[in-house]
Amino acid sequence: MTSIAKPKIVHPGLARNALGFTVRDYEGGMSTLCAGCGHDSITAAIVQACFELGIPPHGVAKMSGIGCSSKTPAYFLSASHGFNSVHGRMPSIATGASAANRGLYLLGVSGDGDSLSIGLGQFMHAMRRNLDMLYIIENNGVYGLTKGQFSASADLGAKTKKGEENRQPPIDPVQMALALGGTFVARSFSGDKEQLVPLIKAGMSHRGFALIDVLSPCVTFNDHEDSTKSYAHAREFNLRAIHADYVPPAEEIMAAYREGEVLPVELHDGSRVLLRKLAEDYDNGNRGEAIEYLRARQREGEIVTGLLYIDESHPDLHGVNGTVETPLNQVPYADLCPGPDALAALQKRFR
Amino acid sequence: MTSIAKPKIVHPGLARNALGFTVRDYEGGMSTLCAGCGHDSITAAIVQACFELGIPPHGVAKMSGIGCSSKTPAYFLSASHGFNSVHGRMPSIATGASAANRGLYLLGVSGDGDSLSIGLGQFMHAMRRNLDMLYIIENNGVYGLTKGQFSASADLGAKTKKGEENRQPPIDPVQMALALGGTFVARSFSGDKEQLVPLIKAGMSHRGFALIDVLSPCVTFNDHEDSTKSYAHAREFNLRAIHADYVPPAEEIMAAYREGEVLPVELHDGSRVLLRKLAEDYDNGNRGEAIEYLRARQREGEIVTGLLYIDESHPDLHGVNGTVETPLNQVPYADLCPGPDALAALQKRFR
Amino acid sequence: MAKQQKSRVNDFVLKIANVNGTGSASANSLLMKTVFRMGIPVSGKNFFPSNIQGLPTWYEIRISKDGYLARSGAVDLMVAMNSQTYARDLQEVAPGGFLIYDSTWPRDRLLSRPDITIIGVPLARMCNEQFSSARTRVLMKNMAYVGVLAALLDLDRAVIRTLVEETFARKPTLIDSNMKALELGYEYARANFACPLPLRVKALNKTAGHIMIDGNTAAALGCVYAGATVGAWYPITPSTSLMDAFKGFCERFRKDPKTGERRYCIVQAEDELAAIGIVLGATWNGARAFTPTSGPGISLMTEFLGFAYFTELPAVLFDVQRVGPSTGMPTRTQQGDLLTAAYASHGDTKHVLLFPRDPRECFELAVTAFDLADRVQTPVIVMSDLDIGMNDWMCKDLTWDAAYRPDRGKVLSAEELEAAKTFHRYTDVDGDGIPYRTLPGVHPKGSYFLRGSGHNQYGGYTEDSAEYQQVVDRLAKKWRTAATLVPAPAIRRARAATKWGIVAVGSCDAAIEEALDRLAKQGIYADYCRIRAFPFGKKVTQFLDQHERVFVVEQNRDAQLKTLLLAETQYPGARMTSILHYGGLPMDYRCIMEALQQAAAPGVAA
Amino acid sequence: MAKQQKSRVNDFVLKIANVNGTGSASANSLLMKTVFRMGIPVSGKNFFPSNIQGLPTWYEIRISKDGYLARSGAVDLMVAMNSQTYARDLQEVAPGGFLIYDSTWPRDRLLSRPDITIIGVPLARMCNEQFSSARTRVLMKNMAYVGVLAALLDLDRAVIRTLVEETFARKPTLIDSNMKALELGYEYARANFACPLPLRVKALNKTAGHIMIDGNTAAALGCVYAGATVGAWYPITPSTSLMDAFKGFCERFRKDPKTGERRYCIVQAEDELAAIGIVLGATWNGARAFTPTSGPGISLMTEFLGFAYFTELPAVLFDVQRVGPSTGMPTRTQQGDLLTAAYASHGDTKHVLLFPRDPRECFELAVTAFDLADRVQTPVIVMSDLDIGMNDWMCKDLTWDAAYRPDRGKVLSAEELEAAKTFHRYTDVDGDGIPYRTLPGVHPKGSYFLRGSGHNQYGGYTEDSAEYQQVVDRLAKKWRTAATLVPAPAIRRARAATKWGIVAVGSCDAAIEEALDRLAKQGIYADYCRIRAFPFGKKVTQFLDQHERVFVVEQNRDAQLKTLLLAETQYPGARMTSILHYGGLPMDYRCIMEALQQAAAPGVAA
Ligand SMILES: Cc1ncc(C[n+]2csc(CCOP(=O)(O)OP(=O)(O)O)c2C)c(N)n1
Ligand SMILES: Cc1ncc(C[n+]2csc(CCOP(=O)(O)OP(=O)(O)O)c2C)c(N)n1
Ligand code: SF4
Ligand code: SF4
Ligand SMILES: [Mg+2]
Ligand SMILES: [Mg+2]
Repeated sequence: MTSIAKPKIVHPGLARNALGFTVRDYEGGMSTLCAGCGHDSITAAIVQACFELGIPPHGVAKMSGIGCSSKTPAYFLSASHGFNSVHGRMPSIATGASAANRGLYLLGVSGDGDSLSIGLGQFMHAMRRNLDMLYIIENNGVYGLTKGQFSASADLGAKTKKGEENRQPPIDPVQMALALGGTFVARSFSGDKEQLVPLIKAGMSHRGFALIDVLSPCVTFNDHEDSTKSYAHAREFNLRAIHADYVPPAEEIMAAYREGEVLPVELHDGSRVLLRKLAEDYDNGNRGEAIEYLRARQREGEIVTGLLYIDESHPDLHGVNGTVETPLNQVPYADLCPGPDALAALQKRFR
Repeated sequence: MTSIAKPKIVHPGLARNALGFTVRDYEGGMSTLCAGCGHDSITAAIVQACFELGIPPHGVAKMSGIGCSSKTPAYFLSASHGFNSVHGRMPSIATGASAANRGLYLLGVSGDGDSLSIGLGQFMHAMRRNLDMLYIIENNGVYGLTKGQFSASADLGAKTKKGEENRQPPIDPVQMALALGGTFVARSFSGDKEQLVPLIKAGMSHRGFALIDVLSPCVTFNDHEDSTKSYAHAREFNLRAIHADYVPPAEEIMAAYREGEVLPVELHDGSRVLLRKLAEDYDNGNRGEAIEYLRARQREGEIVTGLLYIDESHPDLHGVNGTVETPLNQVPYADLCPGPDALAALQKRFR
Repeated sequence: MAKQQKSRVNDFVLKIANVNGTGSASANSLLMKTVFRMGIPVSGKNFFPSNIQGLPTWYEIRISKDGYLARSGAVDLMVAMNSQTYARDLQEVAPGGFLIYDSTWPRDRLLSRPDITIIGVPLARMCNEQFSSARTRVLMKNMAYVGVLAALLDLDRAVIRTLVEETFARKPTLIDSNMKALELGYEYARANFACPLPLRVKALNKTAGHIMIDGNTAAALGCVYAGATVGAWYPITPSTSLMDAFKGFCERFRKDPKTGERRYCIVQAEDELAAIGIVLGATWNGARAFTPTSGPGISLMTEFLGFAYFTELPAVLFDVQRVGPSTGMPTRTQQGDLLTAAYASHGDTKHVLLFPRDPRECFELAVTAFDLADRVQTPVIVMSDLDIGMNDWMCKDLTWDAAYRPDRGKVLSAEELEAAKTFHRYTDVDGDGIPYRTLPGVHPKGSYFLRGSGHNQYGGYTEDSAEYQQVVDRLAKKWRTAATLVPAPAIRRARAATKWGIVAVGSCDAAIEEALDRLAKQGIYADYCRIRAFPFGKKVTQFLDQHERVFVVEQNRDAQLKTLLLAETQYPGARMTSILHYGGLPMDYRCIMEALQQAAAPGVAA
Repeated sequence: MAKQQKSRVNDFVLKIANVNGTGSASANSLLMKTVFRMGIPVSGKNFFPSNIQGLPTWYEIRISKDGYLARSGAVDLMVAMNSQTYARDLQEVAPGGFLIYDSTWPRDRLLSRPDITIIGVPLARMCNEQFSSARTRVLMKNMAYVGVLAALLDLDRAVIRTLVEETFARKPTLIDSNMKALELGYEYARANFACPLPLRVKALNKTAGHIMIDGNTAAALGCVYAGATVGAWYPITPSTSLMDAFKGFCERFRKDPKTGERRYCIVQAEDELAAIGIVLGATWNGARAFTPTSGPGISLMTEFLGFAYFTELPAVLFDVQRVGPSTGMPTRTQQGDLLTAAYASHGDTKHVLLFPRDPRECFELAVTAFDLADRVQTPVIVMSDLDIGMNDWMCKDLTWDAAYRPDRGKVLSAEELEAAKTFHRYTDVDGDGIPYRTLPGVHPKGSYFLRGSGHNQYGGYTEDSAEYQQVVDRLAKKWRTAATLVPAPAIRRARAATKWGIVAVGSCDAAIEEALDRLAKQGIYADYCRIRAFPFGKKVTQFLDQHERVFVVEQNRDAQLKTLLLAETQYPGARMTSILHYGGLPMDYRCIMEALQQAAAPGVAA
């Protein structure tokens, strides 16, 4: 069947952003995911964040791999170009897109299977390049689309519906990112819109690779009693360690914070994130400590969320390459072709 | 040309191990690597370690990917079966070998390109499975065989011979292993046989995935002045943090150690490693701390070596699977085929 | 009421349109199983979407006293449970046919057809009145239409009850609720319509000695019986259920009675590149190992397949084909991977392929695949497809010869090595192109260095042209030997002599068999060669040469089987006519009939 | 002294046997360049090992006043610097030929041949006496034999000096030491042997308007001139030097004069799967992007190639072929990837291939490749090989038409989109099977969802047979359109009418041209069609149909080009004869001559 287009009825009263768009303008086709799937909440958060950021919808390129999670780009930003890659290879597509068209906002959506099994290599190398993109992992601990096999993010001791137990340590994208030198490392929960929306806005504005690992329950295959990726579990054990508020460029900080309570970090576009520690014992300036903290809490079953690490000082792919500001796909041919005389001159070398 | 077989002249005086083999019996074909290549020293260390361990040479299976480093299995243990896989895919071969033939000692040799670029995914997943093998990365920061391009382990600021600078953070297999839950994590230097040989012996005896990341200079493409992977650099900045002595099964600990100086760790085959701290401030019981320590030293240009982390408590692939002790390739067919009656009975289900 | 079809006992097609995730699957197989147990040949085809919940799904059941199990191409009775697709479902019903819908909600008056009978049953209302929980109501609606059909088609309710009891043996409470829902529909139909319809079933005894099984389950069983101990895979539709089944069987047959230890090891790999690598690592060590996958997986295994060909490692792959290219339509069927599988990987490479026609052959050819892989020391790919792999087919009981012993091919034992003067891995000792191999850990003399780079007949590294050529020329010779070892084609001769032949592989078979019977009635005859393996072998070339004109029937756009025939036989392309079906639904006999009728039509040049 | 060959001026083969890592490469190209600058047609083939130091390496220089640049298959003068391979090097010398060796060490008396002239020069001793450092001594030995050859072959020393000066322009001190070593050899030869030999060179003026260049460098230049901005790669022999060259040219031509910012972006990917992904991400955004690789890389790109075919993304690949299967012989040449490249990936997929015959065509066809990829919206693979890619070939100067503008194909601009009522990505508006595309960020109306899963002509997701078929049928139509757009074959007619034709691709050309000339002298005539692209197009089928018998010349074991001809044309296989050369060394004219002579021999059925 053909994908279902949602009718766009714009209520006259609907709020408009700086560009005059309503939130409707950031929505996409009707979701074909299971009712209650965590992924749909993340879709909603993305719509909200892009609306609030006031990005022109067609200024975003949305990319994904294969999986239920990777289907979601069809459900938001229908005015954006979408790229549904092959399984696990979205990071390379994003790399090419960034190389060719640095003017775009790149938004990648993936799953734990897509990014941590078949796609682990590409995921880590895109991060190593500090590719300028927001990379969201919709993490449910299973392969949803292929009906519920354990993924590499399944926790030790986690059980399938049938009671099978996972006895392999999980690959935690956040710990990997911390150890690899990721410049924007966050974790959240699909049910925590209040935390997720500002994270997405900050991630979009970060110049470099912004990772948000979002715990996103699979109601059909991994939302049962002994699941460590269920709604119930997430709600009970979500430990908000460090909250990030997003403040757009040239807007002064309204909310009154107590002295030393928040740490403002300026992003390349002039916007800021205000980091507010919720867990006093969490040290967000130290990768190793952060990892240790995550592991310790994890042993207690707790899931540490928030903007766990941020570092604006590293160059992205183009910073390293020293590329012209004009996106390469817009450099006129005349500036690319050396012409006949240069060719003639060059050939002296070959005689 | 065909590979060169080394003549085996056995000096009568040559020492013999428990099985009556001399060190010659553990050697292989003549190396075709560049004179002075670090990889050849590692080859020598492997020969020495296997001789001292007294393993029957044909009880080892040696595997590799593609690269100068991956050629080395042809230069040791000529009585062992060798498997020169395709580029970056040796871990999957090792997984299959382990699954089918748990009786073997599995020894994998790879390069930084082979394991950290094309092979990163397989490398990490083999580690996650705690595959029972010794995995040696002969790490020189470049692709030797393809003439010296930077590999993913090239350090920030490292320069090629031509003066090109690397501005991407390195992928450090040791930090990855620590964050991923690796059960035997070590680093060494090809020039430090005294440290390397016992590490190899311990790694062979460890039940589970033993990683040794060996700094192994490429004299042809990465041994110059501004290289951070040169002999000179390694010698100057090698920080031995924690030394591991290997004590074979049923041999009491001879050397006299001062009280609390050494921590003995028992391996599954009854052998022990004696951990001796050389850097007082290094905490070998804490993954996050270890990572932080490595990163801090790295910022000072120092390379932390030794048996940085060990944990014997985790099950390997077969422990998780609950496989019979008899290697699967030796289970008689009669024990595998349910026979005609079972088939007849079974089919009721399909009527 | 529309003019009735003439009575059609045990010969019609029933189709249920529904939404996936509503539990209709069990109701549908209950229907099919009932017919099967009533002794009437039946087949069911499931057309499901590539998602988990909420999209359209269809189940098509063909009831055929003559045992024709391919699709007929027509629908006689439609159960239209999905309002989303109601309009097209209505259109699909053959003139004179029937349509059942849920009359709880009014039906659009425009959506009607004068030439068919439309039967409304308030399924939702009935269930809502009888059952409380929302989920139960949804599920029971399915049982209710089964009840309606029981009345309309005259299904044996005793059989139904037994099946329900077997299904819910573990949750007896469900038995009553299901039977209750069933009765609801049954009674309503009896009360409101003339039952049974002219379209109905009548018990026969034509299913004895048969089972209903899907190809993936049968293939998994083949792997168990062949003695496979290592399975590596990465989940992908439509191959996933193969490994699920293998695990299930192993849990039952491969656990040490005393210790509970496992005599098998399944590795869920991180991707397909790893899955095939794991298989090769295992076969290198002499275990029988396999990996089930589908098109995208085969593409990812390409590099390793060439490696295995060149290093001469056994491996068994199952390519349960789906619609390509690329991700394509994962829940639709096709035979689109023939070329890729045959020549996968760069350089001069060729791979042995086997083509099962149904689940029974999935079982048999799985065993053959392991024997061939060991004997020829090369990958063998069993080319199944979604239709065979995931649909339930009626086939003869599976049988097993207790005398079977695996053919492990030329593997040298410790004793043989001890006795041998020397061992060289790649020397053609016997002149059949197949060298001897050894296994790690067996004997020092057996050691050799396996490499995908250039090697000579002694296994040594080489960059010498003559030494390299000697090895690849022997591989070509081995390929010719393989052609003598693979299963012969199944050949069906027409009742009358004919210069026409049909050539096909795999799941086209049922449709072809039916088409040939029907054509024969019209005096159109053709012999039929069902190729079961690549390389093709003498019997195939003989068949070709015996026929002036050959129709090549296959389920892909580019006539891939024809390409293989052109490449590997001398038969001229000018004498081949392609019959291509590649929309993604299982083949029906009509496209074949039409093609041959056309060719036979006067004035058409042969 | 052995009986001398008759005088052979400007027509002989010189071969240097050495050990790699000893710096002989520069000495050898100095030799070749000298001959070239003396106006004499020359070619050099480098046979090097797949390692970095210490293994045998050979350099074969053919000097041919008639401009024949393929290998001749014989060696007239061998410089045997490698004791490891001395024996076989000695054997390779043609009767009446010459061998030069380093007489510093005594030569085994057994290693001799009465029928050739053996010349001993104490190269090592001379250099050890003159130079101190070990490394210099090794290097200078090479210059010393150049000196010896200068005397024996009568090379122009002025030319040599200029070349040396150019080479070491940046390190003038090296000029003297090199010239000194050269003089050593020169003087010794003059003093001890009758110089020049009957085998010698004599200045001509047949190289004006020509250059000596390798195919990878030329292809890289083509990428620069075509306006490629994104290059993604993973290093692999023999393709690596292509990206190295591209980087070099970009550093020279693509840096903003003011800011020094780069107008290109090269990404060294983590592997080939990523490299092709990066290319597709870039072309999706409208940049011209490419990736150079070799066989193993193509195998790894298989899945993405099928994706690009189905989603209709442009991409340019260079497959610099090496010897397969698997890792094979990375430093030897072959045409073994034709089949894989043509049909890479599962499902019904076909890819456009281009076949350059030499470096000049690498330059030209690189540009064509980008235009075709954009026009047809599909991957285009330039099928080069190690012989073309890494050896220096003498070819006509490269020229560039200032009027050239890239053909970006059917890309809608913001204005066009603004004006358009609707946009549908996969609709065949013009009837040529090629739809219109849009680029991200250009205009909201242009947005569409690109997916490798089933889609309809509007770009919407589909699992519907009819919608799916409409799209793949259009792709087949697009393929037929592509056949009308690709470069036509180069056809050479024999001087006399003939029913014989030769068909080949790529680097077989030079050998074929020479063979045809020589055969013509013997009264054996054949026309010659050098295919330059796949799909083949009308001119190719016409050529086939015009000939009763066709010889298909290719460098692989399995006659892959013949297979493509069988699959894609109507020409009967029975009339094709394969001439296969696949040992890994560049083709020489002899195997072709012999095949045709045989076929022409009386009593041989045509
Ligand atoms: C090459 C390849 N292998 C396997 C598949 C089958 N497949 C589709 S989605 C998927 C896993 C998806 O898991 P995840 O990324 O966690 O997404 P989720 O459905 O859980 O959101 C797999 C294995 C495929 N599409 N392609
Ligand atoms: C699929 C594939 N891609 C590329 C290559 C080319 N290649 C051979 S070795 C190598 C890199 C080796 O680097 P590393 O593993 O560090 O080994 P080293 O030579 O440095 O010891 C590459 C890219 C290959 N053989 N196969
Ligand atoms: S299967 Fe799981 S992940 Fe997929 S849509 Fe349903 S709930 Fe979401
Ligand atoms: S190139 Fe480097 S890595 Fe390779 S053999 Fe030589 S020194 Fe060793
Ligand atoms: Mg998931
Ligand atoms: Mg390296």
